[in-house]
Amino acid sequence: MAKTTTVQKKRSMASEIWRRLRRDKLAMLGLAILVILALMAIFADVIADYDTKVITQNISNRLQEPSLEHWCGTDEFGRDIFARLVHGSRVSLVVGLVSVTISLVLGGTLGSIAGYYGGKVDNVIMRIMDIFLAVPSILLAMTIVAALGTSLFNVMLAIGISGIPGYARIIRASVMSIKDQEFVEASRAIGAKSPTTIFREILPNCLAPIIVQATLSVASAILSTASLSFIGLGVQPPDPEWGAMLSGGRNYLRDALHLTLFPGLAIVITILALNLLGDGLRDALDPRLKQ
Amino acid sequence: MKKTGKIVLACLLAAAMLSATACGGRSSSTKSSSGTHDTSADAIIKAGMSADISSLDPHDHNDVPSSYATRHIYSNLVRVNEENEVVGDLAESWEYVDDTTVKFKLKEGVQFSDGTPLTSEDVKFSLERQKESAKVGHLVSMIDNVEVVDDLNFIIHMNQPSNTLLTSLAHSGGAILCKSYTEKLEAEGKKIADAPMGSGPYTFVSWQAGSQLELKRNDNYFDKERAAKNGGIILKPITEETSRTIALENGELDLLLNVGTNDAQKIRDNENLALDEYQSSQVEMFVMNTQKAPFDNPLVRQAMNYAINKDDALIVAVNGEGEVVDTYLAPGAIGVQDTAVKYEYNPEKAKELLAEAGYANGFTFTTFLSGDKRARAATAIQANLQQIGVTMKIEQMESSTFYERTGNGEHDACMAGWVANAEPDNTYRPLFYSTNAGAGGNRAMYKNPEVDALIDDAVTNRDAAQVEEDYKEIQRIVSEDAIWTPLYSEKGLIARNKDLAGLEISSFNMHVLTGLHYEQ
Amino acid sequence: MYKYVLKRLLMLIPVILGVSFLVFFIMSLAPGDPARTILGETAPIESVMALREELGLNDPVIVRYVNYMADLLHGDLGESYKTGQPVISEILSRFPATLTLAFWGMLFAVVLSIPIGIISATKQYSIMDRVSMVFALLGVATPNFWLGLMLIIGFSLNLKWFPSGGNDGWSSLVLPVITLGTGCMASITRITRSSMLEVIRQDYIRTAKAKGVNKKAVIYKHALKNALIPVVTVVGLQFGSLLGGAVLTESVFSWPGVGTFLVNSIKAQDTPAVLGCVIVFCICFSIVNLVVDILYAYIDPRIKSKYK
Amino acid sequence: MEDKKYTVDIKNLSVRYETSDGIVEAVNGVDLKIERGKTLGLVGETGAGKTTTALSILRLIPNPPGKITGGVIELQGKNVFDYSEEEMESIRGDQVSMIFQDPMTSLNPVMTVGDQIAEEIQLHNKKMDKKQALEKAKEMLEMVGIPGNRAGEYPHQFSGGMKQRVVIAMALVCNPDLLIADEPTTALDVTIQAQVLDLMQKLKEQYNTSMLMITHDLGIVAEVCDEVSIMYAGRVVEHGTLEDIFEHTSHPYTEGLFNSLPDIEHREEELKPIPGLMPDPTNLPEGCPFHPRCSYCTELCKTRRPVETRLSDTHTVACLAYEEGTGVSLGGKLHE
Repeated sequence: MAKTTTVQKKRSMASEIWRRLRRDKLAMLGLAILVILALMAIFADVIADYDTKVITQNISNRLQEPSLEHWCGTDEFGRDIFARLVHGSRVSLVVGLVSVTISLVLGGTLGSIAGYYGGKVDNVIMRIMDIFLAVPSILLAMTIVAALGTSLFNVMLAIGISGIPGYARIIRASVMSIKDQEFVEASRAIGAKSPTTIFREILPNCLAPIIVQATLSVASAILSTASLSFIGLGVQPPDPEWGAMLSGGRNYLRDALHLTLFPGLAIVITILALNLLGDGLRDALDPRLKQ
Repeated sequence: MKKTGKIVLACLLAAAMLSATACGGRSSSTKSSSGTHDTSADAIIKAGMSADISSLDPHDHNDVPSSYATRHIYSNLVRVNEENEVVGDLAESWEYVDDTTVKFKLKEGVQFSDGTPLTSEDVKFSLERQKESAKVGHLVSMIDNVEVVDDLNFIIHMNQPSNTLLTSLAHSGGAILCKSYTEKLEAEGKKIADAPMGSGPYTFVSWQAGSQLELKRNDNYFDKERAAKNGGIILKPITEETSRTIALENGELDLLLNVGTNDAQKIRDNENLALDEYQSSQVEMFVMNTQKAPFDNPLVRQAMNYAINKDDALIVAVNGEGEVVDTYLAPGAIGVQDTAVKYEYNPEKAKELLAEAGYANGFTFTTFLSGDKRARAATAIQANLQQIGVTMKIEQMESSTFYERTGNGEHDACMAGWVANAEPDNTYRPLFYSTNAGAGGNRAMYKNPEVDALIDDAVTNRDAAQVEEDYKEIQRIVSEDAIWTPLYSEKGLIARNKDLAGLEISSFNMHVLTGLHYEQ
Repeated sequence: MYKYVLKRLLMLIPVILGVSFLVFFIMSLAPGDPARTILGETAPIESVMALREELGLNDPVIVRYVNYMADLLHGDLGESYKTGQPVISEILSRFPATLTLAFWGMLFAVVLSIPIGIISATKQYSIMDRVSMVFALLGVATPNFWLGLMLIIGFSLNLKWFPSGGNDGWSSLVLPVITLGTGCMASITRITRSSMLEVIRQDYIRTAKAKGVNKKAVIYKHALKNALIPVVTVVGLQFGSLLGGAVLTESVFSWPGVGTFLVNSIKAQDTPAVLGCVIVFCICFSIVNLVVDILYAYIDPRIKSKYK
Repeated sequence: MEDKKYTVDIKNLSVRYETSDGIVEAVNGVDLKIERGKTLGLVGETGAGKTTTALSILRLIPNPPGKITGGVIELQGKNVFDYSEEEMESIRGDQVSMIFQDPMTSLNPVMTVGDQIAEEIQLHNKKMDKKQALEKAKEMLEMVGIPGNRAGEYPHQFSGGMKQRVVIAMALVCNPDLLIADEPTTALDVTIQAQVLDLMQKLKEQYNTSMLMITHDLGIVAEVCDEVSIMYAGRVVEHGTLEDIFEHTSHPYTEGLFNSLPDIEHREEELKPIPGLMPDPTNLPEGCPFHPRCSYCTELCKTRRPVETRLSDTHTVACLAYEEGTGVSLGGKLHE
């Protein structure tokens, strides 16, 4: 008997995206790595106690090669590098998430206001954004950190601020494109005040580009933090941030390569994972691109 | 299968790339350019430095890298020889007419490299120009005026008696410029920093900022015995320690004026290279703020001296390349006296003193510091103090923030260091004089009128023996008060090709490069 | 066309004013006294005070900003606190080094990543596509300063093929260019690939095939020219991040460029020098964007006709 | 040897697309012949497999998803599938060329119109250099009613209609034996439509080209075509001359197509559109593919697949009503 239903069952949006994402093996690899990292960050204290393993140092076994006892060897203070990497993951993920939230919230609000009201407001905001964009983001972050001092929060603030233009532009573009569609007129017609219109109607619709941008900018935030620490303007000792560890090992390159190798690898793997997931999300959220 | 193949491929590629560099890292080869060298007197010697030159105008800089350049282009009235004594350079002789007037006689027939004869007018012009300089003017603040008697004789009148005159004239800021040349250049709106010309053993060839400075031998140099034994010098700033050492090993450089402490051993092991070690005038110390509890109590400060194991700090900070010190000045510094009280590493005694001072179960305080080397030393101290129940928090900050906050006395304690120059007063006064508390350099915020009197006497009293007594007394008082814990003095290290000879080493980094040449 | 170029250049003025205000304001917030930072620890307090006076640091921020802007309008970037030399000469003496590095870095990235992008687009899901995408991702993920260090160990330290630092001759250019180039290779490969995939699906490609144009010509003659348009934008944008990346690459290879000078100036709180560098970076960045837009017109006739 | 009567002869062609959502049976056994100089109309709703059939002639089916699973296409007596890729390239544009639906996107935006035509000329006659090719291109443009001096302009400087003329010029410049037109005028407005159709007709006669006109507009078929094939769900359900199809409509689907056309004379008559939608190509209905939407549908139609029965030497139909002993009747309304 011929099947009667000709129209496909309507799957909810989210499960559809998840189904498409699941088929992309590399994206799944990325997600798996990120889950491990998140677990490492959350249970860092369980894996290696902060005070005894990460901070205190014993000069006797400094610069030891990777061994069974110290999987990644020890640094110039004799501290276990693996323990520091684990706690470093907490620093990196926190920096990544907080700075992205700062950029998203500030950039998003500016972008949606500029997009929604258009005209002079839009022009002013966008010109300010151009000024921010004219300065390469690492330079902007460097000046902010040099000004406010090199605490972890300042680093997050600096990277967050330098990320604002990116979000402002994306959200402004999505808001502009969605603004003239009917359902926005409709909600305004029933007397909804503009801000609520913006948030309730428009933002959910530009979720796709935001998610992709957020994943990729967590990656660039971690990279910027590491870069700042590398030139001595980032996170200060004894906080175990990967970039600072890498910079610390710089002078021991020749006889203790593991001091720079493992933090570098940690950065590469995290950013690779974030990018794989970001690309996967981009394809899943925008089926037109995927063949 | 096709999909999983993708993942395997990705990991393989990443591993391959990393293993290429990783295994490369294991075998550090000792091959370097041993070959024969240009032993002629015209060989160009290439020297590596850790920092860039800031300016070629002797009155516009006060840093070591720039003075390597200006010292070899210009000459001074007097210089400090290898035995740290002040001897004549342009000056033939001098005598103290009274406490505030000194008569000088210049050597005959001295010319600038462009042939202009060097006269008292040039000396007067140079010293007056130095007085206006913000960077090195303070060195000659005691000179009131320079009276020119004739071409070769002049008299320096001082506004107050000061023993620091001669050592200040030996400072890089005391370089003698050619008056006519300088005025002509500045009339054309140019700066002498762009085209320096002096009476020193070398003449200026070229300078690409950040890349290299080139000097050529001055065949017209007045002092024949100290004339350059090489054709010229090239100074190359390479900030990255590893790259600088590799450049020496590859033969790109003949000499390293600054050596990374981690690479010292590598150079010793390399049979083509040689490592010269000398006592430097640098000292590193843990400074306690004597105005703030708990360090206002001398017993607590003494306890710190007993609790800190200076050897730990030495190994961690500079890989053991140096010596622990008890004196408040570096062993290589002029004016050092060994009358300081010795505090051996004795945690038990430290605990007793803490109990006596009422801190039986310890206390918590914060140490400010700037720079990785001091951060490493601080973490060593942090661990030592942990054993006697004292918790030390570390706050590392940018150098500018460090100077401001320690200048205002916000710190409980801080890590600091000092490089002494030829004049002892330039060390004792900023570090111990009460008016210099805070921003002046006295980070211990130490106010002791008796020490102030001794410092003032040492700079005015003409009797050298009494001056030495004054400095001995100061060392004893401050070390008894234990306002610091002196940690270590970093060994002076110079690396060179083993066949390179003739380097004249000075303990306060004023090395003379004229004698450098290859023997074979 | 010239009217458009002029307008774009005039648009630069507000950007420079905005940037200089932004950076000046941020730098003035910084604690500490530049005079002390420059003279160092051992300088006595009198000379620190004297330098403060000479540099005008005791005046209020607004006065200093107005003086600075007055000079700026005459094209004078003021003098560096640290060296006393005019900032413009400090930058110009270092600028060629950064420019060479940025130019070869970008060329290296473009010459490698565009073909990879094309091949991986035309042979989708093939091995080549996989390898190039993984290679691109590794490029993005590897921090360029770490890559620089690894290259130094591998090629300079052990194999002795290239010097490990400094700027003398070709051989010292190779490692820094590879370090700088890989950073932006990834995004160029990615944009080339997605743009090619987009263009290949267009109708005019099918028309070309229907005309009997052979496989190669369809890709390189018809598809590539259309696909280049978004690629050119990304290359323009990448140049901005390249200047930022140069800062790190220069510090690893002791490359005497504006990047190292800027990092040292920021640490020494040498405000005029920092401002000078940032302004020069902005000008380069805007000029590059302008060149990109002009390139647009040559690649895409639809835009050129708008300006006629 | 088959006589050279037919420019193209398609026998039992079937094509499928393997996509992630399932196998799409686009074409299931299509037979199609076009005599030299004649025009065949290929009519059907979107998704009936018209374009796929056309693309198969030029072997332009994109083959990660698409796959030709059977049948033969003979051009000048030789099966297209036996040609090598190089040979195929020399045929495309020379012996067979194609016009696509949307003129706005059919021309390369970054190449001048003249160059795009000249490129084809040079491809198919090697001895001609660029200048000569450009001259010929200008001539061709004049023939399609576009001033020759506009050869140096870019596609975006032409209107929709003008662009379609350029496409036509490009298709006919090497005077192919077969011209395939995939809904050439759908994207144009009515007045321009008529001009383009007249132009195609004129050029066809002048070069004695046979044409395959793909459309869903029966008006165009009536005006331009000599014979018509009605396609439904990847199969030809009725084929015949204009007169067979318009006067003696036999297949219920064809009848449904006519009923859904407004008729000028009987304005008040109510339109009778065909109920339902095109079947889902990934699981085609059993038996006669049209049965779910056929008003004469019987139980037999749901199970037995109709075979092509010949009504006259030019008219064939695939419906059980015309097969012996099926007991299916169309209530006398259609020609039985």
